[in-house]
Amino acid sequence: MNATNMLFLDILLVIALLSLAWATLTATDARRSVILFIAFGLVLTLAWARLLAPDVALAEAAIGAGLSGALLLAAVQHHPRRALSSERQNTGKLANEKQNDSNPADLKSSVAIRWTLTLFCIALAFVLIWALLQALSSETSDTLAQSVSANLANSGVSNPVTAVLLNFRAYDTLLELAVLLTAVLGIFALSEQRTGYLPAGPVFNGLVSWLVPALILMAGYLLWVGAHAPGGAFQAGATLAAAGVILRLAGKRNIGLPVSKSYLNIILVIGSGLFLLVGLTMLALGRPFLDYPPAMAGYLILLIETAAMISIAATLILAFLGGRPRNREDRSC
Amino acid sequence: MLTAHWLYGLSGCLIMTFGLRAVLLNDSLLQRIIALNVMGTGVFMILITIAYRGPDAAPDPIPHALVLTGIVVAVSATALALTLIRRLTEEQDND
Amino acid sequence: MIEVIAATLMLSGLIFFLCGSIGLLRLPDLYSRLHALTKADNLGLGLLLAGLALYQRDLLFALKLILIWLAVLAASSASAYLIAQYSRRQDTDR
Amino acid sequence: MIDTLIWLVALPLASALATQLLPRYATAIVISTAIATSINAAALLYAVATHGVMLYQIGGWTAGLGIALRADGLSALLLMMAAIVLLASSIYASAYFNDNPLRRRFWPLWLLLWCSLNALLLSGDLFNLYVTLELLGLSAVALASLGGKTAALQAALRYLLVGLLGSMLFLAGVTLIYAGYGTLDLATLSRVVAAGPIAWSALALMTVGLLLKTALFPLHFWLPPAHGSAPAPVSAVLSALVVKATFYLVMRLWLDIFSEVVTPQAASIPGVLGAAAVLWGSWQALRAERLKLLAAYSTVAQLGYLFLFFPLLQALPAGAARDAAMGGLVILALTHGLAKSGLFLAIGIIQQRSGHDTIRDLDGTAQRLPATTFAIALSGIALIGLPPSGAFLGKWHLLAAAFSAGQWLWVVVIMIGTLLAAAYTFRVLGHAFGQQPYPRHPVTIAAEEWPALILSAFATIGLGLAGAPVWQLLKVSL
Repeated sequence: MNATNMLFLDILLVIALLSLAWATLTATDARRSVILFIAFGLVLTLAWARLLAPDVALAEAAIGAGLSGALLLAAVQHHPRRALSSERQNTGKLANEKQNDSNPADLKSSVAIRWTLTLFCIALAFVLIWALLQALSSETSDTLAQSVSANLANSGVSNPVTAVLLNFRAYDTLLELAVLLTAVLGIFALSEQRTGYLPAGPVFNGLVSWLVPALILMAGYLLWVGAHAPGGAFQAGATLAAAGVILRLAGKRNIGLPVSKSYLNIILVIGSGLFLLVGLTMLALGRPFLDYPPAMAGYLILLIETAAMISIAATLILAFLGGRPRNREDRSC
Repeated sequence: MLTAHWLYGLSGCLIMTFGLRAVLLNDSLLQRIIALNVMGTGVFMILITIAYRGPDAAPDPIPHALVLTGIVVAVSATALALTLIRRLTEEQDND
Repeated sequence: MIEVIAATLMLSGLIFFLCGSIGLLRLPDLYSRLHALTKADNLGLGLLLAGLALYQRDLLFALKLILIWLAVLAASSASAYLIAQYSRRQDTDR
Repeated sequence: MIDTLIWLVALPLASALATQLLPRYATAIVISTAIATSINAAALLYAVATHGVMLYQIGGWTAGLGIALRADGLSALLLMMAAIVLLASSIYASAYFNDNPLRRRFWPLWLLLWCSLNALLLSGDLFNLYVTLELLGLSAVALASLGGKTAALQAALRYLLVGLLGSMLFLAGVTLIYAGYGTLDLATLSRVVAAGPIAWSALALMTVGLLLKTALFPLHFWLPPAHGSAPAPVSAVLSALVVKATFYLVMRLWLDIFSEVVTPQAASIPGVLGAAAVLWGSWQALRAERLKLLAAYSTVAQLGYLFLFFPLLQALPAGAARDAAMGGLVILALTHGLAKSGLFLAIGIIQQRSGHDTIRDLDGTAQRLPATTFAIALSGIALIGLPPSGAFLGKWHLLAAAFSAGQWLWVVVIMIGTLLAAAYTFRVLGHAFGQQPYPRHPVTIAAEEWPALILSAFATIGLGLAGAPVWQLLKVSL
């Protein structure tokens, strides 16, 4: 594609993104906001692909637009009226709970505050753009990207993004799995899962019966291919979770998660647990934490990613269920 | 500096500030959470833009990895926030 | 010659897309909108992909495109059915 | 020996997973982890004092390509304080949640919080800091909402949204840094950063994000409800450690990495906001009707004192006077951490025993719970800053720095704040010592009362009388 065509595409994408973002944020109805947000995520996927970030594009499609969208849609679906209610109304219920502090919700109604904050945001936008243009036009040294490619051979994988995620900056990824675990434990502490959906009719069942195996196959492929091409544990885990979400929507019970509490705990913990175990094993072998021997690195990374995929998928499905699984079987609502 | 840097960098900044404004001013809890996600997307866009090195050069993989981490962290936080909202509305219905 | 055929196919695909979008915006109720959207877009996508496959002249690439088309067909017909069914259930409840 | 650094993160994380898998043995796992991590923190403190700055390169990659953990005097001291507070609070929590079914939900999140605190204090990488901030924020929110009713959930939700906004602003700053300097490593950054639009706007974004999480006035609105409605051990840790962790980052950025970039005008902003926080927080604490809210507002005020140091440290030239002021700042932060956690634990006992924490109805508490009342009195001494508490030393050096920098305005603020702190402490004690003949054993619930007492005593006597090593340790800096 020549430069003019590319420019045309860029302008089109940017305009679509900006107007979708604006429409998402200014929609008066929460449901409309959610749908626009999903559309925004899908267009964003194109932009990432255009900027040569296919790993991110995959993740955005599966997690950013896909699962976040499903979570948000489920939230408006189950509380259509309340989800729309403002925080101001909610705090109104707490009139007996006397708060000495000035409530920011009261302030928000004032026009002056609205305008001050808007002007502040405009100013911030200018400052951001100014600083960013300064940064982009200054000739920054490319040392980090160079040292990534210089060390790629020792990392055990040939996809540089996977190398950064699971080798050079593996510690970030370990903590990120801990973040996922924290979120799901917080969700467990808060509530039980929602009641299920109606059992699906024949058409939907037909779709499910070939879509779910296809998604599982695709997850396995994404996991394996992540070593040398776009893909990896997060995209694969999100794809598996999507299969779970579809099963859930079709009214299937248990959606592939174990019923026993201790098996479920193992599935949730295995991602961060195995990662940590590999790291500590290196320590026991007299190497630094998470310093894989180059000959083993490829296998260890695949092992870690497989465990991570399982935990990620389980976490995302449980987030969609909205709480710890009930002991009783689902009754449809 | 490439044209793509201009276009996408600028829109990243704008999307982030749009999001910030909505986080500060929107009344609906759900829409605030969406706004936080949009704001995050703006930041991710800036990161992906600075990773871009032109159509023929390999992009810097580090920002890509950072954005992947950021996306997962964002979905975790969104899930927790949505469950909190749900639990809150249940409690209020019980009151 | 092949390029002309490819271009014609793609262009006609785009026309179908245009019709589908106009239908989505202009038609009065949900069922007719669904009708316009899924029928016209599925055909439009098929033509567009056929054009692209011809343009590239690569068998593996063409196979991938066909796979994409089939996946979209299945997904869009199933989801159109589900949307319509949901809407009909809402209507009869009322 | 250098593995101490990674074990400080890995052990709490491993135990968090273990408590999730084996809830039956959770208490034993937590207590042994707490003891081991405290010993680890002490070992790190010793190592920093004897060998200087500690560095650990994860995965064996050089910092920049990989992520490095670093510890200097400041981070080692804060890690030690976190370990002491968390060890005491863990013992307390094992009694507090004794037969509560929430226990099995509580322990894994508690250890994840500890893991994130240690990871944050040790991290030497900007993006890794963002991940630790999110881990800290999510675990803190999950703990604060534990078993809560409407008010607690509402507070937790607002806490979560504010936290997410804060970390997103922080991440925006990190992005600008990477765009401008091509590095995320803190040590490299402090060498290459230069005054200019990139550094200024990145610092501004990161600081606003962190101040939102540190609850500096006027960004403190979320703190009193969140800290006031969480379970007692959680409140203790939120007030003593979680806001301190983000404060530590502000300190690290302003006084260390960006110290060349910060101008006197910029440094006076946190000073002014800190002054407002001291006055507003103390005043609200004086007016609070519930003990927990009083403690939470007192946290707002005490954080204000810490920010008063910023313009002074900026104005003082490097040398003995600045080092002394720096030590004062750290010792004030440490004292507040210990005292406030002791206070929240003690309040938790009162709340459990009498079913409420309304200050007006505290009469007779001194007779019923003498050890607890003593703990409140001791932490009160530390909050006011009376000798021999560590806060006395801290404020002394704050005043000295204000005099030598010729910035007299801060002196007035410190005086008023101290008077208000005295007023709200004596208001509580006045009610607690109200006449009601009801003599009992001095200590009634050992596992809950001893931790509170020890923390408060540490704040008042330990840090005050044996604070000298703090200055020694702070000489070891990155």
